[in-house]
Amino acid sequence: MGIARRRFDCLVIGAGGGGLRAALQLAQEDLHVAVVSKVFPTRSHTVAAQGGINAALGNALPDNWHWHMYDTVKGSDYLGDQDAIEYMCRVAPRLVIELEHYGVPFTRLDNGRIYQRAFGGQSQNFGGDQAARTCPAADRTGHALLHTLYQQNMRAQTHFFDEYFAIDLLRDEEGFVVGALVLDIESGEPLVIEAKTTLLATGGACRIFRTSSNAMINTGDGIGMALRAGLPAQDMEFVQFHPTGIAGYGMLISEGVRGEGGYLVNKDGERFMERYAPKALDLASRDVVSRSIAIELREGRGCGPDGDHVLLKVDHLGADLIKKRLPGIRESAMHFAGTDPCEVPIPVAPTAHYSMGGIPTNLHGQVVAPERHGPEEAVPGLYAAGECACVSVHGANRLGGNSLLDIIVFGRAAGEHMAEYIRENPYNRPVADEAVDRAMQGLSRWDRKGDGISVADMYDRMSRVMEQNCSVFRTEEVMAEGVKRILELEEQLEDVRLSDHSRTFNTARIEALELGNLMEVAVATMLSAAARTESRGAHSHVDYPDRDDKNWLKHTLYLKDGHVLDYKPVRMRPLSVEAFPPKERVY
Amino acid sequence: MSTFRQFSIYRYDPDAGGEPRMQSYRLEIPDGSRELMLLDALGMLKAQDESLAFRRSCREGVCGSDGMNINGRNGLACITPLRSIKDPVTLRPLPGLPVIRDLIVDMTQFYNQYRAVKPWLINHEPEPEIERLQTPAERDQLDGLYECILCGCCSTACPSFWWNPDRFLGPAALLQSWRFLADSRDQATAERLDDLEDPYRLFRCHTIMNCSDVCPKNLNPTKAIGKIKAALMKRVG
Amino acid sequence: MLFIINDNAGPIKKAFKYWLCVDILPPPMNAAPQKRPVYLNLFQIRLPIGGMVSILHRVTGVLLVLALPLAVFLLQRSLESAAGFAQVSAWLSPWPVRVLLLLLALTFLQHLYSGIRHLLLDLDIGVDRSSSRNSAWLTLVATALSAVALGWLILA
Amino acid sequence: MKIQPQYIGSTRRGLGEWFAQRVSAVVAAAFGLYFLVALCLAPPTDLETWRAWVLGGGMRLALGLFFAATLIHAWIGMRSVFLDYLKPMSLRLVVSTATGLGLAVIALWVAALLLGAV
Repeated sequence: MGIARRRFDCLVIGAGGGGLRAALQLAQEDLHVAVVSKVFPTRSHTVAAQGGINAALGNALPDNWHWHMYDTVKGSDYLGDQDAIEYMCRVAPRLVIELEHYGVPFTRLDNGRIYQRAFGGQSQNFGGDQAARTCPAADRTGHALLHTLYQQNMRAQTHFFDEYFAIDLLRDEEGFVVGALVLDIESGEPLVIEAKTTLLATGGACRIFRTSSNAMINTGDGIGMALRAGLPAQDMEFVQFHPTGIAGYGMLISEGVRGEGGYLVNKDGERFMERYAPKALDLASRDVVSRSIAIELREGRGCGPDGDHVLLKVDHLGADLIKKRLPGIRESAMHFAGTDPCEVPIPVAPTAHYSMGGIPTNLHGQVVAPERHGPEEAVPGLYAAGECACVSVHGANRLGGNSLLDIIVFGRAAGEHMAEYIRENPYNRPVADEAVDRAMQGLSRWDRKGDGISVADMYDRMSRVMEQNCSVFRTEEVMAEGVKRILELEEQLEDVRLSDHSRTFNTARIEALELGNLMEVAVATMLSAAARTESRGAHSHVDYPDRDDKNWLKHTLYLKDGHVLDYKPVRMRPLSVEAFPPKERVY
Repeated sequence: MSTFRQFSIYRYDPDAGGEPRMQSYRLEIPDGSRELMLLDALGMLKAQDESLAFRRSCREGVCGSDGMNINGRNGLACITPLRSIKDPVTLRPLPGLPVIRDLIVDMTQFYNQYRAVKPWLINHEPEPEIERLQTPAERDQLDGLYECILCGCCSTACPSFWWNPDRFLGPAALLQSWRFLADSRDQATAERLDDLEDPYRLFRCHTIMNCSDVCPKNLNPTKAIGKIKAALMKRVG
Repeated sequence: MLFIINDNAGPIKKAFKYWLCVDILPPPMNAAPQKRPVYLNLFQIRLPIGGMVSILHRVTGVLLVLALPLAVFLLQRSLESAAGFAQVSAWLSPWPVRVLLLLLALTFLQHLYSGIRHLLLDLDIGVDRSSSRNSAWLTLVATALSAVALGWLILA
Repeated sequence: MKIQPQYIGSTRRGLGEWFAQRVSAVVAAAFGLYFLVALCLAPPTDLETWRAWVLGGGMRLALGLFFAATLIHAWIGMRSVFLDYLKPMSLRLVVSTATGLGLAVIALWVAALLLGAV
């Protein structure tokens, strides 16, 4: 076999916020780190995060991490694991300060501290007044954060494999993950990267939907790789639809817009959130606002000739504030809606935004799978962090501002634990040729010639099924049809052919590999969703409109082999404080 | 009834051999489709011809992947409305950088320039428990600087970069240099200025302003470079 | 390498390096030169107006340097003697020469106007997209107006 | 200790030249404009008035300054042009040497003219 091999201590797959934070931690520990990214790191989707990162700093209004924890548990519709949530909310203030020290240009208060804005689902005193917990850098927080982390990694001399696509994980016979097979996109040559520990930080997968706020690179590669390695995907039915995507395009309009005082109106000019969430209004949790918009549209109160959107009004905030605090939003609205939000409301509709589900991990970022004894058993050598992972801190619905926090907290935690793991397992385990050969099949499969369905066509079919059969509102019948259709498509994936077999920078081949991953995620999502006969958080089942804690307060685990669904309990016990037992969720 | 648009696109595939050439495409725009961006059109062309290669990611103008030369002018395909450009839509790679394939250029040099200005915060003092305090006015100094998306449109529109790509740092890197010089938390001012005072790295800039003219994020590298020069002058006395 | 001169080089080497505009050359930033095409066709790249004016500034600058010996020669001849003065006057009187003289004056003025623009930009005046475009056009308009005024003066 | 590549190339020379280029520009521009306008508005009619104007004390000094500024400006400007366009070092050496010598000759010539011709 002529495949080149490189050997590192740690392999980080994905160079978004999670991957870079972990890599920085590892590089600071003087470990030999390789970061593989299919795009140049600053092109990762973290760059598009807008509103901010949550931490109970209490700079603007009184706050403490325990309130943050309460809001997160409640926001998750009680499906979040409370130990992980406690950990995240506790370390948040320290890690945000650390980011500031790294150079993130946060917006400031007059006293020189970080400005904090109100975001959806935030309260003081366990459900009291609106809190202000989200630390922004204008409305380009993700950009500021990702660039800063990349800069710090340059300083720490992390080794980057830019524009390398990870094809599959390599496992040895004892189940250790020993590296990955990657593809140098530029040359078209495969490469084996051997590592003592591997971190998946490949981001979300909302590209399974046609209308999505996600970058075109968000194709669930890590989840696909984990599934093919025989590992489960957890809670895949929970996909967050962000209430405010630009109508017709799906680009995100940050919740920060509503945090700064913007609000939604229907075609009658009515501020309809007054009816759905009398207290929190437009800052209710995202699932609630998205559902409210969807109801407005369904009942014919949408705007525009097709009645397919509502309006987000901001002009009353004044041009100065908009230009200062929301410049990126203004730019986006001008590009895509063609109007200046300082004068005209922005047309918005819900857009697929975030995968709450993903590869199951514990709060150290270790991937856990029910392989031998129990669902919390760590897979040796494998970690996951960020949107591709499911810790689970977001449960059934993520709060705005918690995603950037998630990647920082668990990217760092994973990095720390990986370093510890390497101290105990100081040698690279051998990588067998058979494992490499198996992984190579995933690549060489695309060398097949002849007629067949094109990648673009197949993507189109798949994303339509997901949009039609697995969207904001789900019914038994629609999902049953969705299951049938998506499984058909999964079979037809065999018939998809590439027409371009060139080597150098063959983006068609990359898209084909991505399609494979998307299909894994789509099947997992569809099957997990069809099985859950309750409504919880983002999973809104019309035939079962209520939450069913008796039967469904549990995580879904989906396994690729035989399309098996399994379940495991939610970790209701926090680390040090009292648990928050489930109760009715009103905003 | 649908409309048609004409494209002429720079094609180069090293595997196929031969020289770069321009290829014509005709694209049918279905009626009733929403306002299309150039990147949407490229996606539609790629569905017809898989071999057409270009970079893209966020498709909303924040990641900087799809910088290209559009009808002679650098820009991002994802935020260029198709309506705003004349037929035939002529697409070429960013000027002055080696072409890997079609519209994809090798940006190694551009990234190295970025790296050369040490684009990270340097502060020698012990870390405080809380934030390094910064007033809103001090923070305002970073506006128009930190937003750079590293798309390369500015540097590859700069004649000084064309002629001295290996020695002149180019507008993007210099903008980032000023981003850190202007940061009230950064303490490496002297070192940064020392690094720049050289006939090539900074002073190849002749205030041509092509960079500011093309920046898709409306940033102004020329202004930043001017401020670096002013800081150098001030240091002398 | 002949041209790599480090900081403790002697005065001769330093002078040499100054002369050549080569400094102690750092290793080229792009270490792996590959056989790849580069798109850099100046006729296909659309230069902004500021870029055009900047090129014009360069071209006129070089022309002025080339005209410098001629100017010194004419100055010297005209100051030398009555005959010299008469001769220079005679050389400069036919209208084709006057047209050339006008062009030279315009070359100087273009260089001057765009130079003033550059100096203002250096002083952080008009360094935004629209002002710099406007000021670039303004230098061209000013040159055109000067052509009319000077043409009237020199040719009439 | 390994020398960081960023430090190797700096001659600490860019600023001085950049500044000289601008100062000389202002001097040359001011006088050049004055000279041009004066010549156009009142072209000299005979040798005597011409000599009296050009070689008058103030004017002679001004002319000297003008040529000094112009030559400095030209030298920096031309070198800048060579630096951009002339890539082979040998060619750059020949052309910049020729230009330098040419400008030096002009400098001597002007000096002789202004100092010698009483």
